[in-house]
Order: sequence, then structure tokens, then C-alpha cells
Amino acid sequence: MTALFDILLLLAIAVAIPGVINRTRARLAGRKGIRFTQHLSNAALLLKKGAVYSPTTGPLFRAAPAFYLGSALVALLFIPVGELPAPLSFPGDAICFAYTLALGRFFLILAALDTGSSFEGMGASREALYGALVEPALMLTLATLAMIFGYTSFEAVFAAARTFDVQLTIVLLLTAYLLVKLLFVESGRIPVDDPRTHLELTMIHEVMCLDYCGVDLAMIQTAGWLKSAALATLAANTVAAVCSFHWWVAAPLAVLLAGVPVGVVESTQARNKLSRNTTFLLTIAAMAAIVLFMGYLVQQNIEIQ
Amino acid sequence: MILSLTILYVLTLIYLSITERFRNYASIIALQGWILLAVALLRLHALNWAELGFILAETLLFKGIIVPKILFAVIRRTKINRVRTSGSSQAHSLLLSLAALAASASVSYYVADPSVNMVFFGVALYSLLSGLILIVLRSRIFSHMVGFLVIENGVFLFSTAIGVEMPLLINTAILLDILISVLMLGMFLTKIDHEIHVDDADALTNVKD
Amino acid sequence: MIIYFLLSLAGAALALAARSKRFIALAGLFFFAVQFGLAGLLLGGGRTGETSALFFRFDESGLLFYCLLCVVGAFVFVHSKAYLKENPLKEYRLYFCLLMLLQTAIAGVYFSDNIAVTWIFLEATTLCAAGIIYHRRTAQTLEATWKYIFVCSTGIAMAYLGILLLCSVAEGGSLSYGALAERLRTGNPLYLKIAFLLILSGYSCKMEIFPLYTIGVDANFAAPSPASALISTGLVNAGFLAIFRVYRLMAETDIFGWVRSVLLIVGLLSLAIGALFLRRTNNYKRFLSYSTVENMGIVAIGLGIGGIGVWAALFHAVCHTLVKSSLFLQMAVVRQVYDGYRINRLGDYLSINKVGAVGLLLGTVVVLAFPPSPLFLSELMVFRGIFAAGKWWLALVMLLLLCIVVYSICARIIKLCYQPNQDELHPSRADRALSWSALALLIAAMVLGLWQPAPFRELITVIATL
Amino acid sequence: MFLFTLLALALASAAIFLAPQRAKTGLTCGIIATGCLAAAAKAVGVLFNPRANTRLWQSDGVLFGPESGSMDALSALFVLLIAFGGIAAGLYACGYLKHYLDRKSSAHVSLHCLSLTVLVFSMMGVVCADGGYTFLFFWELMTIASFLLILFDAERKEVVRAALSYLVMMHIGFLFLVAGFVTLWQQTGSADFQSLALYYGDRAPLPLFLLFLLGFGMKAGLFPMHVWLPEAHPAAPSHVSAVMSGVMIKTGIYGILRVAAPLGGEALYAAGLILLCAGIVTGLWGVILAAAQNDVKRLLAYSSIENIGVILIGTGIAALGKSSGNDAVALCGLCGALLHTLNHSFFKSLLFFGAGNILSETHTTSIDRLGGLAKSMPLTALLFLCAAAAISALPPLNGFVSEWLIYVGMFDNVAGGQQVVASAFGILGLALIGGIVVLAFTKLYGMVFLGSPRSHAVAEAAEADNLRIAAMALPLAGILAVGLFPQGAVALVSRAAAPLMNLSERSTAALAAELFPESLRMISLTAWLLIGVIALLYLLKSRLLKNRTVTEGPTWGCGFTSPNIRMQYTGESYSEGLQSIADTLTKETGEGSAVPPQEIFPSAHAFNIGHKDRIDTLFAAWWVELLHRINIHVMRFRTGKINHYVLFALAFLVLVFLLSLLNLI
Repeated sequence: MTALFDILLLLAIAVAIPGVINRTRARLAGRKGIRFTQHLSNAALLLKKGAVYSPTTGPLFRAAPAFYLGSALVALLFIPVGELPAPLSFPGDAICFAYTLALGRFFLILAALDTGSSFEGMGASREALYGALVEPALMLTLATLAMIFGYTSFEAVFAAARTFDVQLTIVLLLTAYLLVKLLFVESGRIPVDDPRTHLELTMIHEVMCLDYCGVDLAMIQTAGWLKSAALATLAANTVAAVCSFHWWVAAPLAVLLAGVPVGVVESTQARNKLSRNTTFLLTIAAMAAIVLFMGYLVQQNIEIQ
Repeated sequence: MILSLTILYVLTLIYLSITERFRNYASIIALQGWILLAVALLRLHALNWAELGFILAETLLFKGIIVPKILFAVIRRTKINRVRTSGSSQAHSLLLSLAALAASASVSYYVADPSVNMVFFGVALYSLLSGLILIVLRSRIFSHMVGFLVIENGVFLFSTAIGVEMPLLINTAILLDILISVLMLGMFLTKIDHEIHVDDADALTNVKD
Repeated sequence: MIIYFLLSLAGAALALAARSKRFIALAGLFFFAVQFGLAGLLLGGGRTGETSALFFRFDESGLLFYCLLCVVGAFVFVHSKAYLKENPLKEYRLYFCLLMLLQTAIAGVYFSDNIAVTWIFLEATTLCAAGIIYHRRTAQTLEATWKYIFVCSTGIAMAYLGILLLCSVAEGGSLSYGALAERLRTGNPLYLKIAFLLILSGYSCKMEIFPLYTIGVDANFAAPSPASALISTGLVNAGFLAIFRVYRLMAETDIFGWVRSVLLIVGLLSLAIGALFLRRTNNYKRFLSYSTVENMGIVAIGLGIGGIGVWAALFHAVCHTLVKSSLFLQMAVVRQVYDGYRINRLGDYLSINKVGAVGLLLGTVVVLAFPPSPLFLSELMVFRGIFAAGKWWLALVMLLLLCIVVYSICARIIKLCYQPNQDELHPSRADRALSWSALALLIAAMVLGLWQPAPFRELITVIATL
Repeated sequence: MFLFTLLALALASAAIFLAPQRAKTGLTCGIIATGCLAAAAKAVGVLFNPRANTRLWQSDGVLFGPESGSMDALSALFVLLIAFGGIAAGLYACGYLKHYLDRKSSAHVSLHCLSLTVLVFSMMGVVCADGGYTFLFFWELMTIASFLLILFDAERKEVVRAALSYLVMMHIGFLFLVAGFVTLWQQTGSADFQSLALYYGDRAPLPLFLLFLLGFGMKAGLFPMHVWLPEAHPAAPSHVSAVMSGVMIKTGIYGILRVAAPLGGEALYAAGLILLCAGIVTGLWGVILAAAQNDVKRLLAYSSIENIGVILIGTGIAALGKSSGNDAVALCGLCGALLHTLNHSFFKSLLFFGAGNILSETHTTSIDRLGGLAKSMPLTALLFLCAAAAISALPPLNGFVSEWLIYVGMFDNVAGGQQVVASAFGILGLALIGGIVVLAFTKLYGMVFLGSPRSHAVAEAAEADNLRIAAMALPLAGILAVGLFPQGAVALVSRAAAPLMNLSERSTAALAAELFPESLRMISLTAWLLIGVIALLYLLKSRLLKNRTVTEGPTWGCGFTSPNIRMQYTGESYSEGLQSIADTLTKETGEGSAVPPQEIFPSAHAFNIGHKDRIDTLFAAWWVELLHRINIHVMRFRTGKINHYVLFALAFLVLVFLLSLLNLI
């Protein structure tokens, strides 16, 4: 029952985040902005359409969106919101979470390559590279959480997560920060990728689904929302672990943590040069390593002056 | 007496290292044969006909007469009568030969074992080394053969020196072996001269990889 | 023994007097009847250890190598008949006569119990072998023959000096190995050293190890391949046995350590020479004989290690006999096919002569001491000895050299078997039977590698006990 | 034992050589299958019946004294693995060799078949021998058999070169093993693996362990010694590559496990660190170079190296856990390593079989010439896709399970606060490897099977025959079985892990029982859930699209009016991003000439780019060069002059004289 509620909550978060992002952007730009649920109606519109497939593509291209969305959905099942239990939870589910996301990425990349278009190949290669570089950062962050709380499953971690120790708080906040950064990358946002650019040469995630339309496109977009929701919730839980730890804190926090920074960054910053992205990602990984080490030191009660 | 003979023998060896004329080679070999005969006769303890006959056969007949004859015959047939000077200069060979002499002398002194006659051992070693040196330095096939004969003589000298009484059968067998080998050497020497007309070991280098 | 010699000589004489090739075959039949008769007598009668005709003794080592000699000799004989089909009768019968004489002389070396007699028979082998080498009557063979006789005689003379030294140290008396061993114990070490050195470098021309390995290679190159099969196995074993007997003499004395280290040097140098020259030579027969040099180097190293190394050395020599003769006989077939041995021209043998090519490949595997090769066992034993003796540097050098050997031999044989053929070459058909018979020797070696019958092991152990 | 080997060899060779050309492969397959099935039955008996008789043979070794062969749980696992790989390879060979039967001479084919048989059974001998002479014997037999197998296309020069470098490197490794066993024998009087514990007990264990590690690492493809793999695999025919890469290099892992097991205390900790670092380096090196390769088989070869790295990481973690007395971690690591060994044999065989199909149908393995094969060879494409997903450790397939186990081991360490730094490094390495593997295999699959064909020959490719498809279906079954029902597989490997844990089999089983089943059930649940959800979504989507207009239109060319096939993204450009980071590991080799800028109407240009290993000349080339140089000097010695012949003797006399004068000898 609570698990079902947890899922619904996550879905709500997933739906809410893009709205918040749009709102923030609009506010900062001084506009009134589009409807909060505009993206939903877009998706609904897409769902009504038919489909056009390139003759180059094969069955894999048609099946890929299902894989992408399906993996995102399953990955969502590992995520607890606050103290609510996750539907799927067992020691080591963190790893399962990461690799399930990888499954989706794998198939999306292959689908892009299936079109035989040079631009989509370009996007695919970037996506693959960035995915490869994100992996260690994600794993290290999860390892940090595991180390601090002494468990290897999300639910156990966040169930045990109660701390008012200052140093640990710092570490946790840093972890959350890392998670947010990972969210930027995973959901293809500025500064790594610009979802609203119109030059295919510089796209990453968007260019991969150039040949998708209608239902497929809708599925892919939804999958994107779910992924960011998952990561956002993780970040929110981490932050919530510091202060009071309840779902009614964590859920809105997740929406804000994902939405506001993305909005702010997208309306204030410019996109990275593509060649700088690798550096950016490696920096995240390095930070993750450092945070883990800090956490280790804190654990050993070694004073950091 | 014996000592003087051996010294003479050594002198022949030294001379062998500096001379260049084939006739000298041949005559030196003959001379060595005679010296060996003398030494053998002198060391002959009891008058034992069989042994006497053997010694006569080996030294007089074989070393003293047959071998020089073969050599002279070869010289006459091949019409070469001096080593190529490009082989190596006399000074070198002389120096080497003297070094060999010194080495063998020092070794034999160093050993100083009652069971073996020092002088003869030294001489034998020296003749072995000088024979090898001759083979290594000279580049005429003929001189190679002479070197081989020198070694043989040295060995024989040693064998007479240390009175190892080998059974007559073995002695004769050894004699036969050496004889046949020398004969075959001569035979092939002439063959080579007939068929590929080289008298020079440098020309005999087709068989390699 | 005397009877044996007389009968063998009679066989040789028959061959020489033969009027037709068929008659020679009969003579060969008679000859090998004699050989195998003796072998059977010795194996069956259990007369091992008894002295015959004053200077000969049927000891285990002689017996072992003699049996090998008989087998290899028979194969060589059969192959020679096929190999020399076209030759005129004169050369033909001379060749076979010399072949028989050579085999008899080798047998004499094996069984002689007297150091001087050993020497005599070794010299005799030189003379017989020379005739065989000169068989083709070309300039090259003439040159090879000249070198062979000359260097062998020189070496033998050196060895004779060494023997005389031994005798003098032994202060006269009988020259049978047993008696010598008794009296050498108290000999002057320096003399013994010099004597051993001279004998080793003298006999090295027969055993085809450093320093006088070169003429062996030349001889194998010049002689007809079946004959080279005999020269580089039977004759090599003769040299090995001669050295081994002296080695046993030395084992009693207190310079044994020195002797062993000298043997180590010799073996290592031979191995190095074999390994390095294997890569450069471009004639398959020289190639095989360099591999003989390399294997004999391993044998010498085994002797140098001592202990289990001696066992390994003997085993190695025995199995090498089978393997190498088989390879040389295969090469004879190759010669029939291509009418030449130039490495960089031959190729595609696998599709021309299946059996022969498989035989060659297996032979390569076996001679490189990969299982199921007997050499695998012996080389492992040598390595065990080396590591046990803590000579890591030696193991390292050997490892490097063996790798080179593996590389070069494989490269060459693979080229012969697989690489496409030169087009101006017109391979003729090969005789399957010959390839099969050569393969038989190899298979015997493999069986020996997988399973050594207990009496065989016993025999080698008896020989190896110094 | 050896008598038996002799008999078997004789029979097999006789049968194969006498069989008619057409029947040879079938006969070989039959022989292998029967033998493998018998061995597998025995192995299953050993695994599931603790009281089964494990002793196989007893032989009196001449080298190290009496020796024996036995099959404990670990050996049994490897025997199963070998049997599986052997049968699949034999079956595949039947189909693959059909094309060659009329081109190659019968002796050639028979030799090949015989070597294949010998290889399979010698590997069984290796994993069953208790060490000493028997082990070395089978080890070398395995080497020579694989060497002959590589030589199948020996007409090509590069094949010969690859085979030779392989042989030489194996020989070097073999000598290390000999040294190790002799040292062992010298100190303990027996050269069996059992006596290792004795040796480790009272002497410094690390040197011996390193000696063995070098020896076995040479076969397994440990980092500096991996250079033979990418040479040998492209040279060998595909079923051979499958056996060698899927099964044979695992014997190296087996050896490492055997010699690492009896370690204890400080040494165990050190060994764990060594193995972990070796694993990380090997894995990263392998995977980065795999991503850089432009040849299917080279890529697969490098990915084998990477998988060896993963296995070693697992082993290292296990050793670390054991040294800190944390049996849970140790078991996780071990089970992960063993299971990954098994899995790798599955998907790597399948991948190489696929490569074989590609090669025999399109006559090229260069990634940038292929493309769009998914349409012409759909079955191969499907099987290949499964294997690629599995090797990228994606749920719901088997690769994920094993890597998950290894991860869990490391996470447990981290969560338990033990050896955090080492484990963190392990996690970092494994994660990076996992990420890049996805890149490498999306490149492989995408460029080869997707898009549109880059040449006509490729466009006209046809599907492989059923025999080969059947042979590929075997490993697929394994992949799915392990992926969807991990409980059984892990139970199996945990039994096999027992001899290495130094715990009794029962206690290990108990530990495994209280450790795994819960989460494993969840994992298989997740797997099924994934499949279900995806299938559901797909059905949903097709339901939606059923009564709507689904039309065909050209790929969006981004404004290009006439995009052509050559404009597709190539494998080279696909991995360029990674290259720009990791260019220090590889050296770029370009043949041909690029189009110069001033050439306005470019004529035809051929440009072939590739990425070679920085250290591929470590074992292969330098000593050949050295040899060449030495030889040039050596040539001076052979003048063929008698003078010099005799000079040798003189020089030798002088040499010995001097040496003994200086008391050097």
C-alpha cells in the first residue's frame, strides 16, 4: 500500500519537475510562462499521432522506446521517497538501479545508430561517452551513501539516515549536490546539453530521437522525466536525511531541487563547448571520489581542520 | 742426449712457424720423423723385437719416409712452393708460437708431477699448440696438412716419452688409423687440386650458410 | 664380438662385391640379420656386463644405444635404397659398403671397454663417414669431405693426446675404463683437467657440440639425407658415449665440479650457436643439423648439472636419436619431392605429401619438446636440476635461447608446410611408404614420451648411476 | 594416466585421419561431445553429491614423484565450463569448416580437428590435475594444440606471425610455471597444489605466488602480458577464438585461484591488493582499447582482456575480504568472479561465433566496411544483440548478475568500513569499465548490424546455416538461464567456491544460503519485471499504432538533400571522443593519404586508420629485432674456413684455461 503510494508520489514528482523548470525560467525571464502542465498536454498530443519510420531502420528501432521507458519505470521502483518503502528493495539494489538506467541508454543509442544518419550517430557517440563517464560518479556517490549509513540498499540507507553531526551534514549536502549535477547530465540539461537548441551538430540527447515521432517520442520524453525524478528524489532524500525525514518533506524538496536549479542554470548560463563536457564530467567523478574520501575520514573521526 | 734432441725438436717447431717455403715444411717434417726415431730408439729399454719393429715402422718408414714423400709429391704436383704472405706475417706467427712455448712450459712446470716426464709433456703441448696456430694462421691447404702432421708428431713424441706399454694390437691399429687418415688427406688434397683447382683454404668456403 | 665384426665386414664386403642392386639388398639383409642377431642375443641372453674379446664389454649403455643404432640403421638402409635409385652401381655399392662399415665402427665405439679402442673406432668412423660424405662427387661434397677428414683428424689427435695424459696419470696398466677409474682417483688434478679438456674438444667433432660442431653440420649437409640421419644420430651418440665414459671416469675424481662447469659452458655455447644459426641458415639439412647441435647442447648441460641431469641427458640422447633420424628421413622425402633444400623456395608441402607434412609438423612439435614429446620430460628434468641447483641465470639464458629455437624452427617448418609454393618449382609425387616409415620412428618417440616402460627406466637409471 | 592419454590420442587421431573429408568435422564434434558429456556428468556428480569420489587417477611421476588427478568442486565447475564451450565450438566448427573442406587438403583439416579435440581434453586435464608434472604436461599440450589451431589459415603471413608470438609468449609463461613448481617441490617434496599451504606456512609466500601469477597471467592475458590475445584471435578461425577466449584463458584464472587459495594473513592481504590492482589496470586497458578497435575480432579479443580484469577484481575483493575475516565479502567476490568466468565463456563464445558468421558471409571483419547486417542476417543479429547486452552487464542478462555480485562485495566492504579505499577504487574501476563496455559494444553492434550496408558484398550477405545458429543458441540458453534464474547459478558457483574459502562445503553453503537468496530472488524478479514491463509497453504501443497511419519516410538528413551511405557515422568517429581522452594508451596507425585541402575535386583516396596497443611490442617485436641484430654479428663467425673451425677449438682451450686460472669455474 505504502509502496503504491510511493510510486504515485514519484510519478507526481516526475510530472511536476518540468513544470517547475518552465516556471522558473519564465519568472527569471520576466515572462508569465506557459501552463504548468503544458508538457503533459504535449505528450498527450503526441500519443494521438501515427508514426513515420525510416526504411533504414529495423525492428530494434521500433522496440527501443519501450526498452527506454520500461527501464526507467523499473528503475523508479527502487527509489523510496522519504521513509516510504520502495516497492523493490534489497541489499545492492543501488547497483541494480544504475544498471537498469544503463539498459535504457544502451537501446536508445542503438536505435540512434539504426537510422544510419551521421548526426544521430554523433549524438549516440556523445551519449555513450558521457554515460560511460557518469557511471563512476554515480557509483561513487551511491558508495558514499552506503558508507555513511552502513547499508547497501536505498531503503535501508534512508531508513537509517538520521544525523545531526555537522561534518556528516556537510558530506551529505555535498552528496546531494553531486546527485543534482548528475541529474543535469542524465536529463541532458545545460551546461552539458541544450534540449532547446536547433542545431543538430551540437545536440546530444535530442538528436538521438530526431527520427522518432508520435507515441515513440512521447515514451522517450516520459522516460526522461522519470529518470530525472528518480535522481531528484535521491538528492532530496539525502538532504532530508539531515533535517526531518518525512515524505512530505522529501517529495516537494525533490521537485524544488530538480526544478529550480535547472531553471536557474538554463536561464543564466550558456552551454559548454562539447569538448569541455568530458572535463566537466570527469570533474564530477573526481568530486565524487573526494566526497567519498571525506566521508571516510569523517567516519574514522579524523578531525579535518 | 735425449734432451738435446728434444731441444732440436723444439727448434724445428719454431723454425716451422717462421718459414714460408713448402720444401722447408716437408724437410722439417722429415727431420722430425728422424728425431722421433732417435728418441724412440734411445728410450727403448729392453731389446724387444716386436716393439722395435713397430717403432721402426712408425717412425722410420711412416714419419721419416712415406709422409715426406707424399708431401714432396704434392708440392711437385701442385707446383706451389710458398705460403701466401697475405696469410699472416712471420712476426705474428713467431710471437704466437713463442707465446705458446711459454704457456706450455709454464704449464708443465706448474704441474711438476713425478708421474709424467715434464719436458716431454711440455714439448708435446707446445707442438699441439704450434700445430693449431699453424693451421689457424696459414691459409694454404698444404700448410694445414703440415700442421696436422706436427700435432701427430707431438702426440707420438709424448707417447714414446711416457712408456705406456699399450698392447701391440692397439698400437698397430692406431698406426693404421693415422696412416689411412694421412693417405686420405693426401688423396683428397690432390683431388681438390685436380677438380676445383684451388690450393687456398679461403677458396674452400662454399659450404656454409 | 670378433665374430660379429667378421660377419659385419663380410656383409660389407658382399655389398662391395655386388654385381647387382638386388644382390646388395641381400647383403643388407644378411648384415642386418647379423646386427639384430647380436641385439637379440644381448637382450635375450642377458649377457650384459660380460667382457668379450679383451677390449669389449656389453655394458648397459652400449646395449641401449646399440639397439637404437640397429633400428635407425635399418630405416636408413631402406631409405637409402629408395633415395639412390638412379645412382650407377659402382657408387651405389661403395656407398652401402661404407654405410655398413660405418655402422660396424659405431657399434665398436659403443661396446669398446678400452679408452684406446674407443679412440680407434672413432677414427675409423671418420674414415667411413668421409667416404659417405663424398658420395655425390661434387665440388661442395669434396670440400665438405676435406674439412671433415681434416678437422676430425686434428680433433682426434688432440683427444689422443688427452688419452695419453690419462694413461700417464694412471701410470700405465690396463686402459679399460674400470681399471682407469680405479687409478685416476689419486691422479694429479691439473693433468686430469688438461686431459679431459683435450678429450672433450677432440670428441666434440663427433658429438657435434662446441667447439668443433661445424664439420658435423657440413657433413650432414653434404651427405645423402638418409646417411645424415645416421651421422647425426648414431655417430653423435658415439661421440656422446665416448665423452660420457670419460665423464664417468672423472666422476670418481675430485675435479668433477670443474668438469661439470666446463660441460655447462660447452652446452650453453652449443645451445646458443644452434639457436642463433637456426634462424639464418637457408638449407633444410643444415637447419636440422643445427637443431642437433642445440639438442646436444642441452644434453651437455644435463651432464653439467649432474644428478637428475645425467638421467635427463641420457634420455634426451636416446629420444633425440629417434626424432632426429625421423626428421632427416622426412627430409629425404622432401628432397625427392622438390629436388632441393633451399628454405626460401619450398612450400605448400602439406597438400603435396600429406603424410610427410604431418610427420614433419609432428616432428617439429616433438623436437621442440612440446608434449607428447619425450624431450619435454628430459628438458623439464634439466630445468628441475637447474632450478634445484639455484642457477637462475642459466635458466634465464636457456629460456631465451629456447624461445629463439622455438621461433625459428616453427617459422621454417610452417613455411615449408603451409606457405604457397614457388611457381617455377615442379614438385614430383612423393613415396607414401617412406613417409610412413619415417613417421613410425616419430610415433615410437611419442610413445616413449607418454609412457616409459619400467625396464627402460631401470636401464637408464643403471647407466646414469655414476 | 598417460597410457590412457596415449590410447585416446591414438584412437582419436586414427579415427579423424581415416575419416572421409566430409565426415571429419562431424566425427570430431561427436568425439568432443561424447567426451564432454561424460566429463560433465562426472562434474555434476561431484558438485551435487558431496560424498562423490573425487579421485580420478594416480600416476607415478618421474619428475616430482607420484602424482594424482582429482576433481573437486572448483575443477568440476571448470570442467562444466570447458565441456559447454567445447561442445558449442565443435558444433559451430561443423558448420564453419564446410566452406574450407574443398579448399584445404584433407591432412590440414584432420590436423585441425585433431588439435581441437586435443585442446578440449587437455584443458580438462589441466583443471583436473593436482599439479606437478601432469599439470605441466597438459598445460603444454593445451598450448601446442591451440598453436596448431591458430595456424589454420597459415597461408597468410600475419597468421603465422601471430601464432609464433603466441607460442613464444606461452613458452615464457610456461617456464615461470616450471620454476614455481620446482621451487615448491624443492621445499615441500611434492609439487601438488595441496602442498602450497605447507610452503606458504613456513616461507615467504609472495615470491612464489608472484612467480605463479606471472606464469598463469601469461595465459590469462594479464595486463602487460595480454598482447598475444589481440594478435591471435583475429588470426584464428572463429570457433578457435571462441574456445581460446571463452575457455582456454580461463585455465589461467583457474591456476591463479588455486595458488591464491591457500594464502593467509598479511600475504593474503597483499595478494588481494595485487590482484585488485592488476584487475583494474587490465580491465581498463582492455576496455579502452576494445572501444578503439576497428576490427570485430580484435575488439572482442580486447574485451576478453577486460573481462579477465573484472574477474580478477572479484578475486582480489574476495582475497581482501578473506584476509579481514569477512566471509560474506569473500564469498560475494568469489562467486562473482567464478560466475563471471562462466558467463564470459557464454557470451564470448556467442560473440565470436557471430563474428565467424560475419566473416564467412561478408569476407571482412573490418567494422567500417560492414553495416546493416541486421536485415540480411536477422538471427545472427538477434543472438549477437543478446550477447552484446549481456557482456555490457545489463539486466536482465547474466553479465549483470556476476558484476552485481562483485559490486555487492565491494559495497559491503565500504558499508562495513573495511578496506574502504581499496574497495572504492574497485568500484571506481568497475564502474568505468562497465560504462565504457557499453560504448564499445554499442559501437560494435551498431556499426556492424545497424544502419545501412557500407559495401555491396555486405549488402548481399546471407544468413548462416542452421548448424551454426544452433551452435550459437547453446550459449544463449546459458545466458538467459543465468540471467533469469540467478539463484541456481549462484548456488552452483558457491559450491565451487567452497574449496577456495577454506571453509567446509556445508558452512559455505550455509553462508551462501543466508547471504544471497533473498536479493537474488529480487534480482530475478526485477529481470522478469523488466521483460514484462517492456513487453507490455511494446504491445501497448503497437495497439495504439494499429489503426493509425504508419508510413515510411527517409531518415531525417538534417537539411542534406542527398545523404548517401558513406556519410554514416563510422566506428572510428564513434569512439573518437574516448580516444581524445585516452590517446596515451594507444598509438594511431594511419595508412594511405587523407584528402589534402587544396585538392578541390578529390580523386579516390584510400585511408585506413587503426589504433595499436602502446605496449604490443613488449613481448612480440623487440626480441626479434634483437635477434636480428645479434645474427648480423654472428654471421661473421661462419666463414666456412678451416682456419676458423680450428680457431674455435684453440679459443675454447684458451677460454677454459683462463677461466680456471681465474678460478671462475
